Amino acid sequence: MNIFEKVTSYEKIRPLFFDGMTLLFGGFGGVGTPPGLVDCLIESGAKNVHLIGNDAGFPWIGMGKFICLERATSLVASHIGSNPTAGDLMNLGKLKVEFSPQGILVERIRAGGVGLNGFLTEIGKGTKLEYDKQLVKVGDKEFLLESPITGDVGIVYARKADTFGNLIFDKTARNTNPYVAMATKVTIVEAEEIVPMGELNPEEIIVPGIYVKHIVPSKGYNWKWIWEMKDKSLRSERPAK
Amino acid sequence: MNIFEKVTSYEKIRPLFFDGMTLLFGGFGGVGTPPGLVDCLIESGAKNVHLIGNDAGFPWIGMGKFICLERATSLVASHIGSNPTAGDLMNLGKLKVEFSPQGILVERIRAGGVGLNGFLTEIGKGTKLEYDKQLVKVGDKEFLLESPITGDVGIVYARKADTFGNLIFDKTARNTNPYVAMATKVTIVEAEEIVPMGELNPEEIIVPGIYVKHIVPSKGYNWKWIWEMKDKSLRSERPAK
Amino acid sequence: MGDERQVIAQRAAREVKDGMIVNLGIGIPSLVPDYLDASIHVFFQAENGILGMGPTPTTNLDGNLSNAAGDPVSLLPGGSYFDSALAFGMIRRGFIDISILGALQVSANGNLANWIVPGKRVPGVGGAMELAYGAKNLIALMTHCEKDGSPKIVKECTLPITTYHCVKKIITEMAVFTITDDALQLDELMPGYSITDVKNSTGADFIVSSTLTEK
Amino acid sequence: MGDERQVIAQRAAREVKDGMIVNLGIGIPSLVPDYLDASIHVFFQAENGILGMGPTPTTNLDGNLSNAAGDPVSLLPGGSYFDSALAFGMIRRGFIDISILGALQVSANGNLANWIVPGKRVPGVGGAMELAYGAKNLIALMTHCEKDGSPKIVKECTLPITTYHCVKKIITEMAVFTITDDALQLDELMPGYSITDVKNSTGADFIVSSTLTEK
Repeated sequence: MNIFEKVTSYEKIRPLFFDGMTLLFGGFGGVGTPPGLVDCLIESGAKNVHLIGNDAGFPWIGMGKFICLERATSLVASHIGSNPTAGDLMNLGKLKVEFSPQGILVERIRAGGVGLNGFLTEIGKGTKLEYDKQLVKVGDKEFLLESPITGDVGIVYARKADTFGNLIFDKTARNTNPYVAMATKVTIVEAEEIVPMGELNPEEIIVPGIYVKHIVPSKGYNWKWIWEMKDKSLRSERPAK
Repeated sequence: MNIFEKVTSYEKIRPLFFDGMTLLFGGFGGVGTPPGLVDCLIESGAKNVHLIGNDAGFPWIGMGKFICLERATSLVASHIGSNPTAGDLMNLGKLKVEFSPQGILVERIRAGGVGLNGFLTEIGKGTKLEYDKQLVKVGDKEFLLESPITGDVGIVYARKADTFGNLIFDKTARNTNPYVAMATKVTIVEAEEIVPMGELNPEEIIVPGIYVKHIVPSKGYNWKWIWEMKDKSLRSERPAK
Repeated sequence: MGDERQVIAQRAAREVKDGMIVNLGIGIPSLVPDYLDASIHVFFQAENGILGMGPTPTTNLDGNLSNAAGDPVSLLPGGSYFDSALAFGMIRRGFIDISILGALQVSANGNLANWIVPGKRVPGVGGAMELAYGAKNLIALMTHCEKDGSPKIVKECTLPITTYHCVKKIITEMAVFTITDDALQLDELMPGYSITDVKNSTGADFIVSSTLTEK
Repeated sequence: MGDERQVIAQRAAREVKDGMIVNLGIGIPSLVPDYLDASIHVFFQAENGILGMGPTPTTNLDGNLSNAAGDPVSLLPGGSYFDSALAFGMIRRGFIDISILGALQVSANGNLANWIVPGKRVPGVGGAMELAYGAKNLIALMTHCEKDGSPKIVKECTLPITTYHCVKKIITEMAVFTITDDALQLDELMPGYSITDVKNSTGADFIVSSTLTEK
């Protein structure tokens, strides 16, 4: 493999998704979740997937589309409120949901991405979100130990990528994407624009290409539909299986 | 105080340095340590200072200049090899040095800067650098607990600042500066160029202005002397007190 | 109901002072900017990774420029984009001067419940725990009672807690309370309500501020 | 002595393969790029926060563009600048294909000592612990013996340890060793040295590779 030439096609990406994998996805309320790669994941047929990402998206947007197909076994997320189907599946016992405070979740993904073995926080202490997390006493204070998160596969949305995988992002579509890129064994990037090496300002690069395995060109994003749907009920309608 | 107008003078900065303070400084081998603010610190007369930064600089460059004046009580750093005076002061018992692995040190400063309460790592385990750090058992593995670092005052070197304190850096002069900016109560920035709000590309801003308290214009940097000194022995000559 | 929400938002806007860094939750808090005086210059921050949000754009909506609720926003000069980890770093480290959150229940000692109604509503916690932990000042906005009339200001929350001892002020359509280490204190009555009205609709004991006068 | 260092660096250069991400320590490792074949395209990374370093510039030195030792460098197309925390994130997480470090002592089981000679030399550990922990392949370069003739390849390090069980290969002016879970193995002799020479200058037992032939 030429590490300086990582651009490939959705056809070549499809077999990289596998049954039982842990899949990390970038995005926040669907914004910045790579729509072409979610479609590719759906086409791959992969099932029993363990999902980790900020939220369950909307039924038609972000990871929501895949969750509604009932091929995810578990989800670690900070909220699922924008995707009622995710809540239904959870209540039916078909989707195991672990809630994590939003900032703690992205920090756990970062910890995985930068090779740390966990961190301490007071956030969530004494609440239901403590789950069975280990407590660590330091002096006379007790903290929750949050474990690092890594994944088999990660999907990331970027504004621009060069062929080495150096990435820059677009406004608030950056969100959790840089850390998903760092924390997964096989990081796949969907980029709005792909340029030769040397065309990105080295000062502006947010994710160095070292973290990226594959790059596909984006077919465009779909999340502005969220507010273009004047009838807000449409936002949470479930797609047909 | 107008949070959108933080530009001030060295004269106004000088009294912010105080005896016994914990001072964090950006920079790596002197590159990216704000030279004007080090001079200002020297002029302030502050003593019994607890220093935390990547290294002890060179005798004439970076924090080395201040260390040679024997007004620092302690130093947390990853190495002091480029400043023989620091080693002498340590061996004489005049400077308490705690060594920290380089990447762990900057991560401790980040932890302080982002409000985490410590992190776990295997790095340094079983070595002299374990000091009396707490061990935390997770499953059947044992990790070192590294504590977060924060400071009373932080000095930072930036390529450009706007008047709110949004910062961008220059090449490898970035190094530890962003995290020093985040981890200190009074963050003071020396900027090569100061521009009005709106002139920096919001996508390129590395440190949002929220973290910055004061900005002074730089009078220029001095670290390229490191390699301009053809007689390498000059690099480690001690300045007169 | 719509009116109540506006009344609450309007009163909450008075808590926002010039030069503050402000984070607004979804629901009633998102209405607060409509009531800010033009002389007030603040920077709104959102958890997804933006500081210095400006007004909702009316044209040229950009799908990649939104607040934490996914609604379109703009960016003021001096604003910046960053990742979500940094956004929460600011929040945990205390750089948010004021966080205004919607609430389901608040207890007399400042416990906040706003993330789940077990068996009914499963929104998830989002960034509420971090905001409640880190913000210098946390204000909870809610209608005073449930639709069935049961109080939302209570001795002990019956809903799962988001964060303990974090709410500093409660604003409803009936009243404004502050919560100190010692007590829940009624500070203001909203137009049309008496102390007795508030007592009848509140599920916890409270003291009445010495400066409060019924109109 | 100068020659020995060049011999070691030249041999070490053969460990660097096309497409690798490489981190070089100070001292002898910094000489390695001089011996890389022009057909080899690699990205050099440094701990201060740079990936894709190019050759030392001869004009227009930029004080803000240096490697971890503070020496001037350039940046290749596709290279990037970032902060030191991210630089070490790459290192800990195993994205450095090969780390070539100078050493003071290496033990037969791969323990590395390279940060302090108590009472004499106090350089400090720098980034060596992280590199030794995270790099996929760690190669230690050193002259075979101290100036007084005492061996640097030893049963147990007498100097303080940097990292345990991390060195995969040792290159000296006399020989090349690999360290496996089982043993220290002599793989190659450098020109002019025999197995007996190496035995006499090495402070630990070793096995000899079956493919090694004395010339």
